[in-house]
Amino acid sequence: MAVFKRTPILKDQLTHYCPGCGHGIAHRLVAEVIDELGIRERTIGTAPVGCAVLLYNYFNCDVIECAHGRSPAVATGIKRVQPDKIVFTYQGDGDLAAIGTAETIHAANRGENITVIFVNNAIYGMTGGQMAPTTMLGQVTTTTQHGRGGQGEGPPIKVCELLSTLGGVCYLERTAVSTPKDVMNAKRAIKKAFQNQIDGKGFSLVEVLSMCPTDWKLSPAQSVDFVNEKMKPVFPLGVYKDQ
Amino acid sequence: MAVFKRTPILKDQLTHYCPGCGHGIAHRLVAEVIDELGIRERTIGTAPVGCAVLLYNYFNCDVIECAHGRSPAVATGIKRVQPDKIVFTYQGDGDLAAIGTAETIHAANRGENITVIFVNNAIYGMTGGQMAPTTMLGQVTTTTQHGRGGQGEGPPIKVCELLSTLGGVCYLERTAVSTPKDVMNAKRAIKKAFQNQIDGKGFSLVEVLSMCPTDWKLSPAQSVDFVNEKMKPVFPLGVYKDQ
Amino acid sequence: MTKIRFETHRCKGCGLCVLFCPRKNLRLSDSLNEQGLSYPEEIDPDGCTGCGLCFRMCPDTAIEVQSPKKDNQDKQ
Amino acid sequence: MTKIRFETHRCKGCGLCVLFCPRKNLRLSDSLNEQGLSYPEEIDPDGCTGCGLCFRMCPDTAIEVQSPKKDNQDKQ
Amino acid sequence: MKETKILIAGAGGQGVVVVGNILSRACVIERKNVVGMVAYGAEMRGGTAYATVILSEEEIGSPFVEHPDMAIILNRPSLDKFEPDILPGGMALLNTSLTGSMLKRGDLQRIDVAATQIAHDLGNVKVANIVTIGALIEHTKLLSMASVEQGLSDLFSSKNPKLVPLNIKALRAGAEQSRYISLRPAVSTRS
Amino acid sequence: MKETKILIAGAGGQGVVVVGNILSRACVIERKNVVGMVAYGAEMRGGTAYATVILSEEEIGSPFVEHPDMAIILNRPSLDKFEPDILPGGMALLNTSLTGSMLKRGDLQRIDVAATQIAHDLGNVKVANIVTIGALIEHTKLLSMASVEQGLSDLFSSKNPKLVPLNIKALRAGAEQSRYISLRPAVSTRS
Amino acid sequence: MAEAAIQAGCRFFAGYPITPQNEVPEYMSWRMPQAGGVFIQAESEVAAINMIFGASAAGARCMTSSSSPGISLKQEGISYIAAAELPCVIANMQRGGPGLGNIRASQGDYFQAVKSGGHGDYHLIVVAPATLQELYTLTMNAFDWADYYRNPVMILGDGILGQMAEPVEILPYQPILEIPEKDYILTGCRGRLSRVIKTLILDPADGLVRHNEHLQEKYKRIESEISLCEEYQTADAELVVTGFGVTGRIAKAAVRKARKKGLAVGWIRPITLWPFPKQAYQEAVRAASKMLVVEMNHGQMIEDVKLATECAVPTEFMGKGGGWYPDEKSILDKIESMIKQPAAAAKGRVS
Amino acid sequence: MAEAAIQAGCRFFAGYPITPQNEVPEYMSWRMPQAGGVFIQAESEVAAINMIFGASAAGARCMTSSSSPGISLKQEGISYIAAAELPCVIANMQRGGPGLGNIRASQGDYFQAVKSGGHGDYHLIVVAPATLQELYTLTMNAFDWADYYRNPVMILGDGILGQMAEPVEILPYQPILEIPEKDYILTGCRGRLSRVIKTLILDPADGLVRHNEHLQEKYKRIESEISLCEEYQTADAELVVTGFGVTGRIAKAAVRKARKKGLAVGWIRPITLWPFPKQAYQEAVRAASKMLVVEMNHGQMIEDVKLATECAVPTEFMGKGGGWYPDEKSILDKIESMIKQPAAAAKGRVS
Ligand SMILES: Cc1ncc(C[n+]2csc(CCOP(=O)(O)OP(=O)(O)O)c2C)c(N)n1
Ligand SMILES: Cc1ncc(C[n+]2csc(CCOP(=O)(O)OP(=O)(O)O)c2C)c(N)n1
Ligand code: SF4
Ligand code: SF4
Ligand code: SF4
Ligand code: SF4
Ligand code: SF4
Ligand code: SF4
Ligand SMILES: [Mg+2]
Ligand SMILES: [Mg+2]
Repeated sequence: MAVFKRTPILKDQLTHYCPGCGHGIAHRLVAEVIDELGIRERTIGTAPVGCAVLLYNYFNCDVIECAHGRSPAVATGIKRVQPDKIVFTYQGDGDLAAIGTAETIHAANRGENITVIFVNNAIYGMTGGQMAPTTMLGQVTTTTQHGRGGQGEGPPIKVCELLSTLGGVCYLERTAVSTPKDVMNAKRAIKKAFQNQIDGKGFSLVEVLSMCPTDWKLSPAQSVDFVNEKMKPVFPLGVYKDQ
Repeated sequence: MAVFKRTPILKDQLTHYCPGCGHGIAHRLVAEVIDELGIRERTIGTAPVGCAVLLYNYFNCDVIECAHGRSPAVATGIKRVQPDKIVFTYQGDGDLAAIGTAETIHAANRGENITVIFVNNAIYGMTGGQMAPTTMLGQVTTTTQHGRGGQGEGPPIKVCELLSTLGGVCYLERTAVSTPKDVMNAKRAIKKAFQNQIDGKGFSLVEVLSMCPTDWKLSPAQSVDFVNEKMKPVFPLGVYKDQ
Repeated sequence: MTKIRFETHRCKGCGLCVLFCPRKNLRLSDSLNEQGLSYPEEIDPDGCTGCGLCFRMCPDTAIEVQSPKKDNQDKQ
Repeated sequence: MTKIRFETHRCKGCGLCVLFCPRKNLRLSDSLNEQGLSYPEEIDPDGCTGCGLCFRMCPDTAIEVQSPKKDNQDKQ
Repeated sequence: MKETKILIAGAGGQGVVVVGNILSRACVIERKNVVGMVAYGAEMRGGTAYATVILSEEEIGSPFVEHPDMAIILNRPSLDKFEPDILPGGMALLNTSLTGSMLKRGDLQRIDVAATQIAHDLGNVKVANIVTIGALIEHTKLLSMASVEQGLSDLFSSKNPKLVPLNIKALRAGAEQSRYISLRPAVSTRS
Repeated sequence: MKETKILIAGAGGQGVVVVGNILSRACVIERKNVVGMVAYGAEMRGGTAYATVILSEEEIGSPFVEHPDMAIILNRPSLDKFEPDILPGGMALLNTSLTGSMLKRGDLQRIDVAATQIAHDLGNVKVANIVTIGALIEHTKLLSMASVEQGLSDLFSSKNPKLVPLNIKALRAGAEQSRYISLRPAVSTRS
Repeated sequence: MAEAAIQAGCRFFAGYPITPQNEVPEYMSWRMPQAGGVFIQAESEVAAINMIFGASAAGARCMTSSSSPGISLKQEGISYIAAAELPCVIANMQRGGPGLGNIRASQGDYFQAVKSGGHGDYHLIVVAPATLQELYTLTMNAFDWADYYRNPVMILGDGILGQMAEPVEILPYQPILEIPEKDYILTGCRGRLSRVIKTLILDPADGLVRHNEHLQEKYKRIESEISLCEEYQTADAELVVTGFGVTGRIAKAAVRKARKKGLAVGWIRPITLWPFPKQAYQEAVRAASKMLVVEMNHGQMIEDVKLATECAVPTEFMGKGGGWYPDEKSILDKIESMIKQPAAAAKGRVS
Repeated sequence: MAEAAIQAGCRFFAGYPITPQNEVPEYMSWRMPQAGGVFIQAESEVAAINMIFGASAAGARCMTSSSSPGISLKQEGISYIAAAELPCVIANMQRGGPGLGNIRASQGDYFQAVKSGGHGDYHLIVVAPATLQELYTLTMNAFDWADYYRNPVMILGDGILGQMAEPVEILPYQPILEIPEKDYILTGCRGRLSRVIKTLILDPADGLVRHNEHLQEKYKRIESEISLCEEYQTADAELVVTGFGVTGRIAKAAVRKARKKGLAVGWIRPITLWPFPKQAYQEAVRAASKMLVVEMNHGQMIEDVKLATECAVPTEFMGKGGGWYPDEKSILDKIESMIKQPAAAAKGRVS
């Protein structure tokens, strides 16, 4: 008989996330994967600066909180010193694709044997809804009040496509948590990204399209639609690299 | 009757470059293009931190010297304030693709209407021959004394390929200055990159594969062979984007 | 036998479980939990198939499902 | 009439002009310029076709060529 | 009244900042000196949020409020957190829908209003914060209800004028459906 | 001799650092105190490069050399730049291939050596710097030629042992083909 | 602040979000285009400060804003801007540090702002407003100072300034200085010689030494020309209390209460932190025999107070970092205890 | 320095090339793998310092090295490392500033190193070697201090140290402190509770205040336990000359000459800049009636000298930035002129 319940690595702790926030689902998936792979006791995670900064309150494993955008560099430092440990970063779109652009690209290109969970909610959640590098054209944010694109902001950056040109990268997949099927698929991808690290294959990144009802100023249900109808066409799901 | 001689924008000033250095050729091409387009008096260039830091000693136009890697951000500031001016950056591979990665990618993605001349000599010239992001696998530098790749440095980053995934980019071409034909072609590409800016088309970048005999520890003649035989297969010449 | 249990104190009332229940067997309560939020309740106590979709979509692991189906824990 | 002129004080002796002259009409001098470097000289004063390749490859604009051919200045 | 310090506390998203903002605007309308302040939790999300307002006839020194004269408490965790800070003999306004109506201290005066329930009945739990303003003003007469309505309209009409009527309704409901409970101050009984 | 300060100047790439390095090594072999220093131009490329060496029997204070007792000058721009700095009555060693043999000052002693020409004849202009060392040591006896040869071999054998013989040859050629020219110090004639 | 900047002619803003100052870029993002200016949300604080470098070189009045960790990232750029003598305004709404810290009120970045957090010898003009009204006015002045002296100006706020709401009287912009024409900006070299803006100074050999001397002369001039502070009853004070920004404001309330109690206490609040208003302190210690410095950090401005007074009187410190703030009462208590105890060897040298 | 680091057990180095310290990463790049350690040429100084953050959290003795502009870029990271109390060694081979400046010898980053160039209240342990031998030894000590106090240590070199060649006696590494086991590092939580390294401190409300108090207590302890300086004939000196790093060394030569001339001159060279060896100065001014501070900048350490001595004696400054360096003769001249003129009101308070 199947039981669906909170996996042990997730502490019995209420999260600080808003109702309907995709971070909660992404957390669960990462936690389940770690538990299923039996690697909790040799896993070291990084917390980003972003809504997930308090990640260590929810995961029962070693965690280091990094300066905004620098998780890949910090993870590099850890993994090189302890190659037998499983090191993952968990980063938002501002963290990974704006201030952390250089660290992301170079860690990826070096082929650091780490796993990156990239939660793309097309917005700066924690700071209250400013434009992110992945904000879509026309999307209204507190810093693009007439919609992105009108004042030379350029189009959204597509991280998987960008990184796919780098020789050092092993595995890239874009997933979502906006339907049950997507959630299952995201879990498969995350598991693969961790397995790659266990197998010593190098840099793996799973992008997760995720809801931010609060800063999108939508209800949770509308947020799910937003991901499915607005984000997926711009950020097509799928495998971008798998070597 | 054709005359081949130094174009007026190039001051009659001996450069500090080493014998056989590709920067000299790249300088001449940029200078000729500016003169031919008649835009000297409305051009503002940026000098990088790299061997070309003294660029303003050679170009008779307004120039600003930027912090290492930040030329695209500085150029953004200038161009947004004075959209009628022609703004170009001139950057090395360390400047553009290592410390300046984020500035490069985001200026490109915003589609800043500027022209970037990217001199890729697969090495840090100015600081004495350390590995650059574009150093090739196996290439010996002062920081990869057994050749790049052995210690988790990853493969060379291919800037045109990387930027080609960004929506905001208008034009990308990789050229070289290691044969007379390449030189002519590089000039055509540079001219186009400036013309795009004049036409308001947005971000254009011309990569120039270039010789660094000193830090490669090769003669000028050998350096030309190095570009043609070693670099071109890794960095294929051609147009990567043209919209 | 299928059994669904809500940890209502964890629930934030987002309604995603309601939205995704393929049997449309959930609704948000009229009463509020300690946080002042509605939480899900079953409409028909026998209507649940134990598919686990509500669990899967819940951002707050506020639902536990015992399902008659195959393997446990949504494993892959 | 083709005429080639060297600004020997600018020359750094890299030899790229010699390397790329299609007529193999250049060589590096035995004497040295102020910087202590060899500079190019013509082997056969009439051998130059004015193709401009030496100019094009010279990193130091130390060569001027007057060519009988088409347009001036290598323009595109 | 020379200086009155008010604290508004609740969960992020309950609109404590809006309460502070409306009270501040009403002060300006009445030409009182005022300093409002907001404190968020982690950069922005989650945790307890609170705002403070100091109104005074004189120049205001510290903008910080450590011991408020009165506190509007929107949920349970805020009550736990801030009850001890209220000035002896001060006042607690409780959103009893979420706080219950238990105070640990006996020296406080109390205003009870089931703000979330009232707001829910008005069709939008988000206006619970406005309900509490109505209750506060009704029982303290700190400011005139007219200035508060004016402040509220000013605020919302710049953002979303459609929201004004609902909020005015909430304000009035708060005034009507709240209860003032004066406990004989524990401290003074003993002294 | 209590403290001798030597300057070596030339174009980037002429190997001034190597000269300083070899002299320093020779000092260490002879158990003299020594501080060497290098100055590059813009971060690394172009411009005039120079190195300095201070040798002394005592503890060395400042590592900077402002007025060298002797200067090895490898090209014209360096001569222009550094001639005025040499200590009154000091010595200039000129690579006459590139500097010519004109000094502006009359108070200096001079060693002339056509180092670049000699190096060219030996098959590699790059060893011109080593030629000048030979000349310096020959005429000043600052250090023993043996220690210098030792220092030179130590340096190159760690880098590229194949280069040792050519460099030793250059050293000796410098010793042989140089000329010491003592001008009566201009200053002292007048006094 | 944002509106004051626009009133003062600021037409270029580049910033990266960070609490507590997000309102600034948010406001700028819709107001700037209306005003015919440019708003850019940069990819990082490093990019933002370098966009400012460019915009200033192109002649615009320009501004960036951030909070502590973001300001640390700007240090290289700030050193470059100071070296190149480009005008700009930089706001630091300080939060609790070090590290990510928290977002409470703090004054932990005094040293960074005043003693140069970047490399090399340079100075920012640093102002510390205590009320929103002052923030408004000083922001306008900042643009004038920046252009007049060709120097970056930092507005060092206490974080809470960004969280406070106070009525502000919106005054129209009135230049306080006559700004010379910007004959150094890059506009293309039509009809003139080409210009270069650079900070690498190689020629002549002592070029950078001379450039430093030039900068130092300018700094001396600024020191002699700007110095703002607010004083209260220092003339006959036995004890002078001092603090900057909001701390100063709280201290003043305590000092006023002390005066009501009949204690001979005075108060100074420096408004410019660099140049530091030394003279006010020197004059104060002629009468006073003790000083008390209150800061929301672990003792930073106190060094400048001691240096200004040449350690003439015993100077005590009250303060903590990380979000602590002083309340009127504890300052008052401290004042009372200090007044009670006699000054060790008043006016002489004391350790 | 690089070899000393490896001898001391440094097994992780991340850096980005910059003159004048390129020899360090170059040396590390081949030596580190031999020693079983990790060398990474980072994509920038920002990445490098954050790699150090990670490597230190993972328990390695680790180091990064750069020069002025690069150190400015590391300020955010340094503040984080200090806040998280992670040990590491950071070398700054200073060059001429501000901006890109030049690559000559400089001491322009004293304030940045000592007064915290990053945000918030924190301290680095800062050492300033004057000879290559001392650089070698202090590098080894630095790793011990870092681990022992869980604090970053900065080696503040004068740039020239990187360009100098001097014989160095290669001594084997001898730990100077007993390092407690690192019970905070992240190794995966096998057999123990999970650990967190963080610098955002929200709970309890005054958590960050307490963390700051904890840090300050640690700093006090360090101040009481470390303090290094070299002194020469201060006991009977009328004038005490002081300077750090290479400047100190030059000043000493001048002071020795002055003594030979019979002048009552003494000399102090602080080796630790933080903690500053206050006591040595306090003792020196018991006898001396004047001080002279020599720096290769426009007056930075002089503030700490004055604060240490409570401005007890007139203190003059000699120095410039941008590549200037003092020569023995000019210091000697200055000494002679200072000795000639009588101390204004010796020992009393002087302005
Ligand atoms: C150096 C620095 N710059 C800016 C910030 C402020 N900041 C905190 S979180 C954040 C962005 C968060 O957005 P994202 O990474 O997309 O995460 P999300 O909250 O959306 O999950 C920013 C800009 C900071 N803490 N440090
Ligand atoms: C912040 C900072 N980091 C590092 C340096 C040192 N630096 C100067 S040039 C350079 C790299 C030059 O390489 P590249 O950009 O490829 O230009 P090239 O010299 O090869 O043309 C570096 C690392 C610096 N000046 N500033
Ligand atoms: S702001 Fe957005 S991302 Fe952050 S917790 Fe709320 S819903 Fe989630
Ligand atoms: S080092 Fe290389 S890139 Fe630099 S000037 Fe010399 S040859 Fe050119
Ligand atoms: S398990 Fe499936 S059927 Fe049962 S309540 Fe959940 S979603 Fe509905
Ligand atoms: S999905 Fe979870 S949090 Fe949302 S309403 Fe259902 S049980 Fe509550
Ligand atoms: S112009 Fe052509 S033919 Fe004449 S020398 Fe140059 S390369 Fe040779
Ligand atoms: S190519 Fe130019 S620099 Fe090179 S040898 Fe010929 S003339 Fe001289
Ligand atoms: Mg996001
Ligand atoms: Mg390069």
